[in-house]
Amino acid sequence: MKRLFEFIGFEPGRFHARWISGSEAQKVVETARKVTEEVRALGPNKKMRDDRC
Amino acid sequence: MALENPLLPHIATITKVIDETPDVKTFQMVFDDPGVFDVFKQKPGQVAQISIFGVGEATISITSSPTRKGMLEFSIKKVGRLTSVIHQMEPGMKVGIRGPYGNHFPYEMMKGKDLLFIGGGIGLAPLRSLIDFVLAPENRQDYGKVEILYGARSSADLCFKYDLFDNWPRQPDTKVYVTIDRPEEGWDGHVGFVPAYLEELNPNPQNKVTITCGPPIMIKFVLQALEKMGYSEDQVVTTLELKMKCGIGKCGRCNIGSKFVCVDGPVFTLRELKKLPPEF
Amino acid sequence: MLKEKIKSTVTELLENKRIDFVIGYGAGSDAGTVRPAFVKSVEEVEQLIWSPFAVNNLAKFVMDHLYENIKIGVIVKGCDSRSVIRLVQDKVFPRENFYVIGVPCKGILDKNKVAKDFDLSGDLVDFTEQGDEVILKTSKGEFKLRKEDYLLDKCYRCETPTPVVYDVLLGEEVAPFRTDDYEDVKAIENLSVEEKSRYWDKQFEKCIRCYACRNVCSACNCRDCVFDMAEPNWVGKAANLSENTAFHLIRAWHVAGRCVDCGECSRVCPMGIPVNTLNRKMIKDMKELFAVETPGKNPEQGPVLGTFRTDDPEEFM
Amino acid sequence: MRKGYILKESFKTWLGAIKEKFPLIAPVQDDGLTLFKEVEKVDDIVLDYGITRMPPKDLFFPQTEKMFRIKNKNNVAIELESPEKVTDELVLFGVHSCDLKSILALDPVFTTRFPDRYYQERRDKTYVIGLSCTKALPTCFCTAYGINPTDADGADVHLTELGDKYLVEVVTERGEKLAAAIPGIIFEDTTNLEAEKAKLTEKVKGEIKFIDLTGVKEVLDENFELPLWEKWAQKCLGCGICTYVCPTCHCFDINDFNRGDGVGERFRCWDSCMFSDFTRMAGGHNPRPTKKERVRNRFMHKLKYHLDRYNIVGCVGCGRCVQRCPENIDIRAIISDIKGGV
Repeated sequence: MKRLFEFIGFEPGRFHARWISGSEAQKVVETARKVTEEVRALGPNKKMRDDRC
Repeated sequence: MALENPLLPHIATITKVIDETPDVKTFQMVFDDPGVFDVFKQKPGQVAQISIFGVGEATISITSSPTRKGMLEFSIKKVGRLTSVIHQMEPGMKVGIRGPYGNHFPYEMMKGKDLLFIGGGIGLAPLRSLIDFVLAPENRQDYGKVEILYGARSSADLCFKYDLFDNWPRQPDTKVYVTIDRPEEGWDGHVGFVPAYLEELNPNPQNKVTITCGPPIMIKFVLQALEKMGYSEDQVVTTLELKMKCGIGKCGRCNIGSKFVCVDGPVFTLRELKKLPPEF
Repeated sequence: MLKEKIKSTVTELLENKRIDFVIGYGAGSDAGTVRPAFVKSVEEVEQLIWSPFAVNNLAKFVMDHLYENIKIGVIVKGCDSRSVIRLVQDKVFPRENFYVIGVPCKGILDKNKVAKDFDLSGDLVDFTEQGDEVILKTSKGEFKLRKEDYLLDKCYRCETPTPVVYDVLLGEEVAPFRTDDYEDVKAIENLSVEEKSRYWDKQFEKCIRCYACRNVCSACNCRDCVFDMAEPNWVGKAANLSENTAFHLIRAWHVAGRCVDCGECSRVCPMGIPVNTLNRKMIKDMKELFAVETPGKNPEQGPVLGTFRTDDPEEFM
Repeated sequence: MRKGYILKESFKTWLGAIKEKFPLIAPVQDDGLTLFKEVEKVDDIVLDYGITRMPPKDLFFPQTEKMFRIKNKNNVAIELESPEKVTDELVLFGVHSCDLKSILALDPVFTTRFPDRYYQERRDKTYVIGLSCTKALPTCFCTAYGINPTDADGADVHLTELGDKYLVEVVTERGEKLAAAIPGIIFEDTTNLEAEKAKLTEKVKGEIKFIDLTGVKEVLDENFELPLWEKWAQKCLGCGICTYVCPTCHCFDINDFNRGDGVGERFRCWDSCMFSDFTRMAGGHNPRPTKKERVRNRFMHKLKYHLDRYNIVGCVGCGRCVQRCPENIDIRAIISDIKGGV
């Protein structure tokens, strides 16, 4: 999925997939923080935006 | 502006919701701009497009008679996406209405004649607009005897019970016959399918017009039964239901042969119907 | 000649009632076009032809006969034969209801390439192949061309010129003459993020949402397609860049691991969108990640994304 | 009808003058396809094209068109904003005779009985400049419908390339308006040019394989069931290509787009009678349940229903469906089957 997203021109880092078990609370927190930081750094997404209205 | 664009709905407010059956509700609606009534002027048997804004539109037949002023009624069965949403709506909420569309029941041609209405399930909804029109005091003298034959799967599935068992039987020279498909506890009325009950009653075709609407399978057998009883093709009137989007003969999906049901129908006599390809 | 072999094979099958009908190729509107022919009786066998332009993948047509107790003969080239495996593996159409008439394929001519240099507007009367050359005899004249110059792009990288599955094979096996290097995919991979985005935006903007790519696809064999659903309305019907992109991404993912790379989606697109390049990107990735073969090539290999192996790469852990 | 000519040497200047005044839509090459698009440079216009990939109907009946904006607050407060203006005035240049006729075939659908505001406004604000064909494609068959490949019918101004001049026929009042607004047409005696045009007409007609429609309508009037429908439906994939590339197909769907916060829009978009859900009702009943009924409906519509309803052809012989059908379903072959009583 990530590869096809990047193939059509989404920035690498816009899409993340992680396998996290229900018992890995720390990993959830870390991943969420990391994803938020990386995506925020990329700025607002322009691809696939529906600008109607 | 509104009148220039037939695809732009008028805003209306739901004023009353009546639970008819587990999956049918009747919605009473009033235009927010009362002036719209003066131009709307629907005739019995016509349909309208009901909008839920953000969801879409659906074609619904107008079930109230034009003799009832200042409001419109629509009986809606929950079958799809839009009808599921509208079933959640309450008085005070707003929808869109555009129309009226289609031809109408030939009530002029019916003058002086006895009328036999044959309905099944939600199929009574369009017939009701004509029944109430004919029974209205200002029109009653124009028509002869009125008989209404109506059936549903079970007693719970009967629409307009207040009309069937209260309003209509009280009218002069009017008879109502109700049947349900299968026997059930507490039901002492007739049991059996509509076409079978029709053959049992065997109404005389003399000076009579029948108007029928219901599920396709019911219509098929009712038409056969009527022909057997000697009704001519002009004495049988039916109203069809097809998927419609625009309502104004442009979007293309409700055609039967060269006819568009939304402008040339939905009301056809059996004679007209027989000239159409069997695609309905 | 292949045409005669096809006819005699089908005649025999129909006479012995071993099949109910056969889906083969008939003459099309012009010399460069074929049209599917559905032959139910010996009298109709005359309609069948073979043509160097026989590009259509006929396997998908069996889907009009699901749940029928029927045996259908289908004429397949190497690429199309992968679709047969696909339909059987997806349990859409059982193997025993197929009678696969395999045609070893030396490459199909690209009508658009040939039409640039030769007049294909007549009828195809006959053709002969001599080594590397094809002589097309049409009602508008005879044309000699070097096959190598006019093949469909997909034929230059064909892995299975001989059908991978068949009940009868009409001719000698043909060895693949090149391997697939995925140059088309790599060319796009090597673009910058912005260039990739611009390239695909341009492509998806053209889409008119006719759904031909879906309807022709043998991996698109769902009973109810997500794109036909009103509820939930996953992809809107509006043809704009956003909805079109969603359509193409969802389509590509839905056939991932099941697309047999027959290239029909790109061929039928009326707007020239390289639809199949998205599928090929995923086939390439899956080959790299899971060391698998093109779906449908190996009947033993199940659907790639429906198979778990403990040594699968775990990029997402 | 006034007639005149434009010298070829001043032709581009004339187009340039149009472009100064109006958005100019004309056939251009776009990523390998010839399409009607807004022109950036007059030099980009393709003058000798065979047929555009997509028909010009998009100009009057866009594939996706916003009808009005919706502000819906919990179904209690509703505001609808209908666009004040659907389009600016524009010039559509370079339309061949088959496509011109197709616009005339769409007009009665959208402008009679409940006139469609969106179509009507686009139609009223578009100046159509026709362009005679100078060659035919193998898939062309306009002559079957009595259309000449140089006909001006449907254009406001029609041009025919003849030697070093373009013959200019000012067909309508709107054409007069355009001619007045954009100088450059020399109104002189054009008897010679008209004779040349007649020769060109015969030349191009000669390149088109004539399809004789005699008796076709009569067979369809009498026969709804014909074995040929099943035969052709077998080959059909059920995609929408034929209907979307068709210049006279006008089916559409109406849907709401919802941003999620109650703000959205109602739009209409092309739909296709080839799609299985086209006539399927919410309850599941489908009057045209299989490909056979759908294929029959499309061709009956082209060859009979449209004629019955509007007394104008429903097919103009542009050949786009023939070119684009993935399985080569060819309306010309269907016509021949109908005539053969198959």
